[in-house]
Amino acid sequence: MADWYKCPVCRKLSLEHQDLARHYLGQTDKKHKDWLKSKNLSYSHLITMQVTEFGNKGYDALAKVLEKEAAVVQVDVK
Amino acid sequence: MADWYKCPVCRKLSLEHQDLARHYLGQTDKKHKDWLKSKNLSYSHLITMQVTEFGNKGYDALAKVLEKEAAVVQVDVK
Amino acid sequence: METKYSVIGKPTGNVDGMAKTTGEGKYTFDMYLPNMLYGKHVRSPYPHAKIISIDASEALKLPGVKAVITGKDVPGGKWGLWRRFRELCDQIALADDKVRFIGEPVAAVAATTKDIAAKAVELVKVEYEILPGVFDPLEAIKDDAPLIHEDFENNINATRHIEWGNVDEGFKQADYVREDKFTLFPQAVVSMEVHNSLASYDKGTGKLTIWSSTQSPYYLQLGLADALKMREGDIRVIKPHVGGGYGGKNSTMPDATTAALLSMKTGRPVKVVFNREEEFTTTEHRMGLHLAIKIGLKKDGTILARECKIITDGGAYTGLGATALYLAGIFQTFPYKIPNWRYDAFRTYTNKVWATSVRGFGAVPTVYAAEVQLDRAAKEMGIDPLAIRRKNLMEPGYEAPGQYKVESCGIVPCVDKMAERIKEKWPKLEKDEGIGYAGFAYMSGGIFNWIDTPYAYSGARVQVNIDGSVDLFTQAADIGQGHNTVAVMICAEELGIGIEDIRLHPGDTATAPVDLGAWGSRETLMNGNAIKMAAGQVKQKLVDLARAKLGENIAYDLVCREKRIYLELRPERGYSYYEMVEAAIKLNDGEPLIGTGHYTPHNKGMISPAYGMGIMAMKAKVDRETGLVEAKDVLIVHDCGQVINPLGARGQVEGSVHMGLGYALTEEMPNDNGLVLNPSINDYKIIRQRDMPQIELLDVPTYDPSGPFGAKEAAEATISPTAPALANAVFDACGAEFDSNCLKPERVLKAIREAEKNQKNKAKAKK
Amino acid sequence: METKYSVIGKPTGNVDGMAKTTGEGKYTFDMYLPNMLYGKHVRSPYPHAKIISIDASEALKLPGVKAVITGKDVPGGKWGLWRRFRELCDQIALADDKVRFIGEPVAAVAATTKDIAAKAVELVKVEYEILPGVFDPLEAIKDDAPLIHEDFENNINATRHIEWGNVDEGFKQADYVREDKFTLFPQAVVSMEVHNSLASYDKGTGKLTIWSSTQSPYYLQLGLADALKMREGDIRVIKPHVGGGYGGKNSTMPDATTAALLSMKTGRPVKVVFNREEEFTTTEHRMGLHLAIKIGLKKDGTILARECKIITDGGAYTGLGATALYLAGIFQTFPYKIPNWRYDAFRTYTNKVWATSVRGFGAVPTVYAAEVQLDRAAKEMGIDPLAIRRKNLMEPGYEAPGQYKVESCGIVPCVDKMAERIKEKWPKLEKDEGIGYAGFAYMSGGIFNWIDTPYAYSGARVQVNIDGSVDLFTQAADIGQGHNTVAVMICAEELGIGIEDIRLHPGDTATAPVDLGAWGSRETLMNGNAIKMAAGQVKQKLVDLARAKLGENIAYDLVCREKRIYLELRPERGYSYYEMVEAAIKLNDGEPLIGTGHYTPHNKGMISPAYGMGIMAMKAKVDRETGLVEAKDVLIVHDCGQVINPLGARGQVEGSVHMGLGYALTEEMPNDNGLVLNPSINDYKIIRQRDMPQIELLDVPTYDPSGPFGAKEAAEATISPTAPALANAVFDACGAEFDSNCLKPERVLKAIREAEKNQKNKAKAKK
Repeated sequence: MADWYKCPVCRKLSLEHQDLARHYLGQTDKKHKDWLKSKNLSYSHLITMQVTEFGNKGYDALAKVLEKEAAVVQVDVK
Repeated sequence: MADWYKCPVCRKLSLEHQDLARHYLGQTDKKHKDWLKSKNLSYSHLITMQVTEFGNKGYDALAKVLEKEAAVVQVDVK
Repeated sequence: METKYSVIGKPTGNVDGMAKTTGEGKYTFDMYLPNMLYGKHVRSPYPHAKIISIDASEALKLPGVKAVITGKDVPGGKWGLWRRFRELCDQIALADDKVRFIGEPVAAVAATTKDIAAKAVELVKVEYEILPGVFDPLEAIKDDAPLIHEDFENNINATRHIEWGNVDEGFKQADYVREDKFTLFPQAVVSMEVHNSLASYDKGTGKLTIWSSTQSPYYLQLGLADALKMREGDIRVIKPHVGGGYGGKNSTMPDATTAALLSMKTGRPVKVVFNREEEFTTTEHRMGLHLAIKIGLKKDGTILARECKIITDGGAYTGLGATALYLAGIFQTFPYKIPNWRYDAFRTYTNKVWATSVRGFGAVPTVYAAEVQLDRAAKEMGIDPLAIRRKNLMEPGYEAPGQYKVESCGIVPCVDKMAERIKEKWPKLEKDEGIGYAGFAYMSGGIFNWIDTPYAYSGARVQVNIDGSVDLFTQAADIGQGHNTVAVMICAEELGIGIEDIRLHPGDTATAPVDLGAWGSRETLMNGNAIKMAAGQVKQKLVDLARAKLGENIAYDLVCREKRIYLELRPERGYSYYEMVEAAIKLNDGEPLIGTGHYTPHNKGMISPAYGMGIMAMKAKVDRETGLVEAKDVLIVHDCGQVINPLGARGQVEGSVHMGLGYALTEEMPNDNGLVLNPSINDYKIIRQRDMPQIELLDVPTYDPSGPFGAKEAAEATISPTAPALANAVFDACGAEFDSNCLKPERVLKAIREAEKNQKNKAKAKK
Repeated sequence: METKYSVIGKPTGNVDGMAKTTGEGKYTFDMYLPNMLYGKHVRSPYPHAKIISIDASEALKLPGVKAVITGKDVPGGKWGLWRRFRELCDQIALADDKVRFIGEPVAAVAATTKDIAAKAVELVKVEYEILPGVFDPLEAIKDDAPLIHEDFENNINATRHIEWGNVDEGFKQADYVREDKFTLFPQAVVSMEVHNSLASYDKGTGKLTIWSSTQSPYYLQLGLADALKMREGDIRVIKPHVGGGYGGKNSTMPDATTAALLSMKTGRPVKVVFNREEEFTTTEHRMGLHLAIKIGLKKDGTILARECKIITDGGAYTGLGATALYLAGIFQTFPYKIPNWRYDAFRTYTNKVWATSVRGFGAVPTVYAAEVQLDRAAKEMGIDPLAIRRKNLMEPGYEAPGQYKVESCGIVPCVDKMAERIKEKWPKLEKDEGIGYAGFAYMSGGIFNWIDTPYAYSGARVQVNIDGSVDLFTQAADIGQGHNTVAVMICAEELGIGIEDIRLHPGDTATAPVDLGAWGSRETLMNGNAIKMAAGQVKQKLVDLARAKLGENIAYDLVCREKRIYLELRPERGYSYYEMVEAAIKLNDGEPLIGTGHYTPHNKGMISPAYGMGIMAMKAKVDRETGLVEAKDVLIVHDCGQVINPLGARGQVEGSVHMGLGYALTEEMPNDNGLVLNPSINDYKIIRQRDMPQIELLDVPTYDPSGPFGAKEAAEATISPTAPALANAVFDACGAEFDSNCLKPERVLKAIREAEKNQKNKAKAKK
C-alpha cells in the first residue's frame, strides 16, 4: 500500500507531487486549464518558467499547489 | 499384323492408299512436292480437283499412283 | 425469374460505361507521354517485290526526324501465334528481303510531330524489283505460281483434315444427296479504335513498357519478345480500354513492333497510330474462301453424311488463319448430329493482307454454306426448314469422336421455343417477305494450345484490403465486349459483396497472371473460373474464420452473401463481411488477403469446354424491282448457360447480328491485283443503325458444369446464323439462291431472275 | 572486402538512374492526361482571419473555368498522421471557418489552362475578418494569446515527457554541471520537384486514381479517405518517380486533396502543381524551437545526467511534428550512455505553416545542442573532445529503459577508427582552422504506430514468371534516396539472380501490399525484410524442387546463387534457376510463382529495430575579418550494418552533409508576422556544390539481426552531426560560441568578438 496523489481533474495518480505537476502540464484540454485558472495559476507562466529557465520551476510551482489540492489515495501496487 | 502403306517421302503409314494420298496432299514441304514432280504429277492440279470438284478426285488420282509406289510394311497394331 | 444469386444474372451497366461515355476512359489512342515521338511506316506500293535498297538520308535530314529504321534494325526474328509450329511463325517487323502485300511496312520513321513523320516517310527512297504476284487461292497453288514464302511450295500455308464416321457409306445410304459450291467473301474488321501502340523503352534497365490496343496482352508480349529478341518478362504490355477488336487484334502488328523498335532506338516514348486507310489495307480480316459442300439425308430429313472442302485465301501471313481453318471444319457440324463427317481444308498464301480470326471465327463462312444448303435440301424434300433442323439437333452428352464433347446443351428446347414463338410473332407474312432459319453454336474458349503457353489458360488474383475493398487483377481483355463487368460480377458473387466493392485491374502483363486474351468467347468461362477460384480462396479464409468464431457444427454450411457470412440455414447467425475481413487480415499478421486462381481445361475434348447454341429466325423482305433486301425482324432463342450479365449479353447479340448482317448484305472488299479498292468507311459499307432489324432475344437457361456458376459462351455464336438466315429468308420469299454472301441488290436481282427462269423451266418440264 | 554475397554490398548504379538522367523517367510533374484541367488555390493573405464570405461568380464566368470549390464542397472532415489521437488530426482540405496561416487555401479553381486558372484565382472574392495572430511559441502559450484551434487551450498542440534513471541524483553526483540555452531555426524543405498531384475520378464507379509526389502512397490514401469521405480501397495512389521529399511529403497536402476534389466535381482529370513560392510559404519545414539543456559529468568525462527542455514553433497544424517532438528527446541521447535522462517538450500552434518530419527528424536541432554543449564542457574540463565522446559510447545490447534497445552497435570501433585516421589525415591545422566532432545515430524506421495501421509495416509481393524474370511489387517509396535499387538488390540476392532479372513496380497502392512510406530511414530494413521474405518464399519452392530432383541427403543445404540452385558443398550438383522456375510453374498448374512477405517489428522497444551510428569530424576555417566560415573537409566513420548499395549510401551521406551544412551555415526562414520573407531559391540559400567540403567516408561493418542481410539505417544519421561538428570546429578554431544554428558571417563575427572579450576577461581575472 502506498500514498498516491490524484490529479484534481482526471484519474491520473502519481507517487510524487512533481510527477503529478508534470502530468498536469502535459495535458492540452480545457478542463485541466480551467482548474488552473480557478486556482489563479497561469498555465502560460508555468510552462514558460519550465521550458525557458533551468531547473524545474514550472513543475515545482504547480507541485506546491498540488501538495494542498491533490487528494491522497491508497493503492496496492503489488 | 496388317499391311500398311508407307509414304514414299516420310515415315507416315496408312491402311488405305486414299488415306495416304490425303496425308500426302496435306504436307506443305518441298520434299513431298519434289517427289510428286518426279512422278510427273501436279500438286496444284490434284488439290484443285480435290477442293473445287465434288467427290475425292484429287485423292483418288494420287491414290492410284501410290498403289504402285508406296512400300508395304507389316506392322502389328495390337 | 427467381435466382439464388445476388449479383450475377441481373442486368448491369458496364463498370467502365460511365468512363467511356464521358470520355474519361483512356484508350491507347488517347495516351500521351512527355517527350513522345510519332512513328509512321514507309509502306510497299507493290504486292510482291524484292527490296533492292532503302535510302533514308533525305528523311534523316528533315528537322524533327529522330530515327529511321529498316529491316536491318530489327534484332529479333519472326513471330506468330502458332508457336508450336515455328514454321508458321512467319510475321516480320519490317520486310528485309521482299514485300508480300501492298502496304507491307519496309521502314519506319520517328519524328517529333505527326506531320514531320508523314513528310519523312515520303523522303525515304526504296528501290524495288517487282515480282509477279498471286491473288486467288486457286491461282496460288499452281505449280508455276510465284512463291510467296520460300519454304512453302505451291503457297500452301496450312492444311486440315477432319473426319469421323464413314462418310462414303453415309452418302450411299442417303435417300437424298446434294452438292453445292460457294465462294465466301472476306469481311473487314472495322473497330472504332484503330490499331495503335505507345512504347517506352528504358535504356537503363533494358525493359520495355508498351500500351497497345490489343485483344491479348500476353500474345503481344510473346510476339514482341520474338520480334525484339527480348525476354517476355522484360516486356510489360498494358491494355487500356480497347475500342473493338473482333479478332483483328490478336496478332502482334507493326503498330506495336515499330513503336517498340523506335523507342529502343531513340530512348524516347514512341506512338504509332494507324489511319483508317492503313486499317483497311494492312490489317487482318475474315478469310475469303471457295467451298464445296455435299449433304446426304434420309427421306425424313435425318442427316446421314456431310462433306465439305475449302480452299482459303490466306493472304501473306498466318495470323490465326490456321486456327480459323480448323474451326471452320468444326462449327460447320454444329448444332447438329452429323454421324459421318469429312472436311478437307487448304489455306493458301496470296499477295494480300492476311486473314485471321474474326468474330465467330471459322464458323461464319462454313455455317453459311451448311445452313443455306440445308434449306435447299429441305425445300426439295418438302420438309419444313425448322422441322429439318429439329430432327438433327444435338443432345446433352453428344460427342464428335476425337473432337468434341457437348455437356450442357439446350438446343432442343431452343428450337421448340422458337417454333412456338414464331407462330405468335409472325402469324402472317406480307408479300415478298420470307422467313429464314439458321442454327448456331460457338465455343467458350479454345482448348487447342497452338500458342504453346506453359501457363494456365487464365489466371486471376484477388486482394482484399482492410476496408473490405477488393483489388482484382487479371490479364483478361475487355475489348468492348463487357468482360470487365462480367469479371467484377463473378468476383462479387463469389465473395458475396457488391460490384462497387471491387476495383478491377485488367490487361497488364506485369501486375496480373497470364490470360490468353479475348478470342473465341473465352473470357467468361475461362477467366471467370480463374476469378471464381481466386475469390473462393479468400472466401474460404473468411468462412473458416467465421466458423471458428461461431463454434458451430462442422456440417453446417456457411455462405457469403450480401456482405455477410452466415449459416445458410440460420441467417441470423453470422458476421459482417467487413468484420471478418478485418479480423482475417490481423490474423494474417497484417498482410492483405490474397487469393490466386487459374483455369486450364481438362477432359473436355480438343475444342472447347462448353458450347453456347441456339436458333435464329429472320424475317426479310425483297424488293423484286431493285433487288434490295430488308432485314426486318430477328428472333433468337439462345442457350448460353447461366447468363452473368443479361444486359451485356443482349448488347453482344445486337453487335453480332449487326456484323452478321454486314456479312450478309453489304460488306465486301473488292481487290484488284492486291489493291483493296474501298479502304474507307465511306466506301466499305457497314450496316447503319437505322437499317438494323428489331431483335427479340429469348433465353433457354442451362447450367454448364465447366463454367463459373454454369456460364458459357453467349452472343458470339449469333453472328454465324445471321447471313444464312437472311439468305434463307430471301430464298423463302422468292426462291433466289446465292453462291456467296453479301447480297447486294445486283446479286439479288440476278438471283431472282435465275430463280424465275428455273421455275419456268421446272414448270415447263412438268408440263 | 571478400563477401559471401553476389549482389548486395557492390556499388551499383540506381536502377532508375538512366531513366531519370535522360528525362525518360516520369515524375508526377511530367504527367499529362487527355482532357486534363489545371487546379489552383485561392490563398489567404492573412495569418489568422475569419472567412466571412466567398464569391466565385466572377471567376465562374471566365471562359475555361470549369469549377470553383470552397470548404463547403469538401465532403470529408479533418485528417492527419496521428490517427490514434483523432484530436491531432487537424488538417483540412479548404479552410471553412477561418484561416490559420498566410497562404492557407480557402478555395480552388479548375480551368482548362494554367493561365486561366491563375486569372480565375484573382477573380474569387473572399471577405475576411482579421484576427490577431501569434508567431512565437512563447507568445502562443500565453493565457491571452489568440486561440488557433478551438480545443487547444494555450495553443499547446502536444507535449512529451521522457525520463529514465534519477536525473536529480545524477546532477547531485556530478563534478561538473553546465546549462546552455539555444534557439534553433527552422529549415525549409527544398525538393527539386514541388508538391504536385494529378487526380482522375471515375464518376461511374466512384473510384479515384491519383498520381502524386509523395513519400508515402499509403499515408496519402489514408489522408484522402478522410478528406474525401471515401473508402481507402476506392482510392488508388500511384507514386511515380519523386524528385525529393526530405520529410516534407509525408502529409497529405492540398495539391492532392484539391486535385481530387476538383476531379470529383468536374469528372475530368485535374492537376495541381505548386510553384516555388507556394512551396516555401505553404508546405512543411523543420521545426524551430527554444531549448534549454543541462549536463552533469564526472571529472573523467563520464556523463551522469542530462536534462533538456524544448518548446517548439509548431505552426498551424500537426503533420509529423508531434513525432518530431518525441524523436528529439530520443536522439539527443544517442550514441551515448546517458544513465539519467529527462526530457520535457511542448509543441505549440502558431499562425505559420507547420513543422514536420525533415531528414534526421527530431535529431537535428537537439543533437546540435547536445554536441555543442559537450564540447564546451570538454574544453572547460580540459578533456579532448573525441576522448570525452569515446568515454560515453553505447555498446551492443545497451538499453534505455522503456524506450529503446540497441542490438548491433559499432560506435566504439567507429570512434577508434576516427582517432587513428584523424592523425594521418589532418596532422597539422592551418591558422584559424579547427576540428569539430559530433557523434550521431538514427533509426531504421519507427516502431511507434501513431498512424494506427492494421497492416504490417511493410509488404512485398514477388512474382516469378516462366522466363525467370521477376515482378516485384511494393508500396515502398523511392523518393530519390535510392530505395528502388536497394529493393531490387535485396530481391536479387535472395533469389540468387541478377538485378536485370527484376522489374520493380513501386509505389502503387492498388498493385502492392502496404508499406508506410519513406521516412525515418525505414525502407531498407522494413521493406527489405518484406522483400526478402517474399523472395524467400519462392526460393523455398525452387530449393524444395531441386532437392526432390537431386534426391540428396536432407541435411545437405542448397543455395540459390548466380542463377543456379545447388548443393552448397557440392556446387557442381544442381540446376539452373531458369530450369527450376519453369518446372515449378508447370508443377503449379501453370500459375506463376508468387511469394508474399511482410515486416512488423516485435520485441524491439518503442523506437526502432536498429540504429545506424557513427562519428563525424569536420575541419573548418574561420575568416576572422569577415566572419565567413568555410567547411573544408569532412571525415565520417559510419556503422550502418551490412551496406546494401555502397554507391547509394555514399550519395545519401553527401546529401545529408549538404543539407546539414545548409542548416549549419546558410538556411534560414525569416518570418515577419507570419510572412515568410525569402520564399525563393534566390533568397533562401542552400549550399552550392562548389561550397561543399571533401567528404571521406569510412565504414565499420556490423551485422544487425533485425535487418535484411544485417542491414540497417545508413546516411540519414549523418545530417545531425554536420551542424554541431561545424560549430565545434569554429569553437575549436576561435572559441566562438553560438546559441543557434545558421552561422552566417554576422553571427560568427559577433561570436568571435564575444569570445575575444570573454578571453580578455578571463585573462584579466587570472591576473
